[in-house]
Amino acid sequence: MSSPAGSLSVKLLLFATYAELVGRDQVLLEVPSPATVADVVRRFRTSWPGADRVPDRPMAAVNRVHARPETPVADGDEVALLPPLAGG
Amino acid sequence: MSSPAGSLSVKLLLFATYAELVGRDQVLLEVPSPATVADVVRRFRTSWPGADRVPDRPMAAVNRVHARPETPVADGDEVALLPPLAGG
Amino acid sequence: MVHLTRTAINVAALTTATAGPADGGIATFIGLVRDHHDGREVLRLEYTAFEPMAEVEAERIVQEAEARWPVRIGLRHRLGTLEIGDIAVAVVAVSAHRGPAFDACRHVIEEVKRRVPIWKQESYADGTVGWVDPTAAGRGRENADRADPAAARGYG
Amino acid sequence: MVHLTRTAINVAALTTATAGPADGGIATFIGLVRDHHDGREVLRLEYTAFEPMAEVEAERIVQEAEARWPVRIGLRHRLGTLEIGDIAVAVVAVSAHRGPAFDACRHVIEEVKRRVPIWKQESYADGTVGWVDPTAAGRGRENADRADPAAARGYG
Repeated sequence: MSSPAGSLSVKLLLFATYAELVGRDQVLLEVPSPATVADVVRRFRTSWPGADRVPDRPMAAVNRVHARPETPVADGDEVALLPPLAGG
Repeated sequence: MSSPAGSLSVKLLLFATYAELVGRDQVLLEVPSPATVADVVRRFRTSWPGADRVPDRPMAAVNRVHARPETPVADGDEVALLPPLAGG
Repeated sequence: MVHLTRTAINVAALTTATAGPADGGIATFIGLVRDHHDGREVLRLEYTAFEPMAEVEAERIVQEAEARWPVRIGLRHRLGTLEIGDIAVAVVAVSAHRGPAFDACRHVIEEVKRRVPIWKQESYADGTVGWVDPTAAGRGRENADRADPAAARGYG
Repeated sequence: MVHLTRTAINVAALTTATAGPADGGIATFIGLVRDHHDGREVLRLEYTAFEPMAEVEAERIVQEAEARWPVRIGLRHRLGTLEIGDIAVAVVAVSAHRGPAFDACRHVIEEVKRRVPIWKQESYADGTVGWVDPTAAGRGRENADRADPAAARGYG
């Protein structure tokens, strides 16, 4: 995946309530580099209709590992926003 | 069950190792009244061959309820001496 | 006999008989016959009990747990000859939530071991047999609170 | 899929596959679909997951428990549509002794709830549906430590 100089591209995965809020289960986002999970969330919440109803600090995973808002994101990463878990 | 004046009669039940030590699973004992579990045990340990190898403070039950050495015993009671429990 | 049985324990049937549609959590403990004990190879074992007292004491334990937690308890202990891998005891605790189910299940098996008059004779690979004493030296930690059930229950 | 399944969970088979002749204690937790939730009548529910991550996270939890306690763990979580009384999740912890079996079993189910990305949509008797949020107001006590799995594992 190639991105414009100074930016990086991530695939954002959405589940359950978050997917319903924006009517889709994944979006591609470009964010200025360097970026963290918090930067990706901020970009998402301000650029997609309905996404402002996603919390500003949602549970998240980067490349299928639990992450925190300050976790760095690299070009091509898969970022998942996880609504409150309800397994078990 | 009738006993001589000033004494009481109890049925002593023996299990597992304790039954093996004396070669039987029950004995009838007469002890002076009033008496406790400790009195019954003392009488048993000094009056039956092999019974001195039963501990002097074994786990015990009176009428199928766990008891302590100082628990009183009445005429006709069933006193059980319980080797270390190994259920479960 | 209710809580004691001379036939194989069916945990699935015990669970079904204990749980209902309002129950969200089932905690179960199953005790199996192990192939070793204190370093010796065990071939089989024999459980005996002071049966009338064991049955009553088991029911007391069940009722105490059901009074203390919002649970229903299923309890079975096997008597007679058991082979390696056989189920010796099963405790099922069902509840709306997992916390009380776990707490009650663990409490019940600890109390069964501490209070129900059952004894175990093991047959070893060398041809000898032996009565198991969980309070004997070297086994004190796991079974320390087996001691003095009368004191713990306030008898005397 | 190993720890996730779209077919009925067979606890007996999971137990048999996990236990061996050296094991004396099996602690099991079974989560069932309840007929009520926060006072509403539930007819059925649907579990969905971020499947590749859920599978990996479940395996991490199993391996962590097996490293921390002398146990072997069996874990299954169901996905798809479940009816009342169906088994949603099963954790089996087998060990030579009961203490580690209980401790590991309880730890694993808590970690599954806290870390494995699975979501639950309930269908109610009034015809509505709703996503379950265990962290919502009024449900904080039982699920307080679902919060922030990344922090607890030291990510970041």
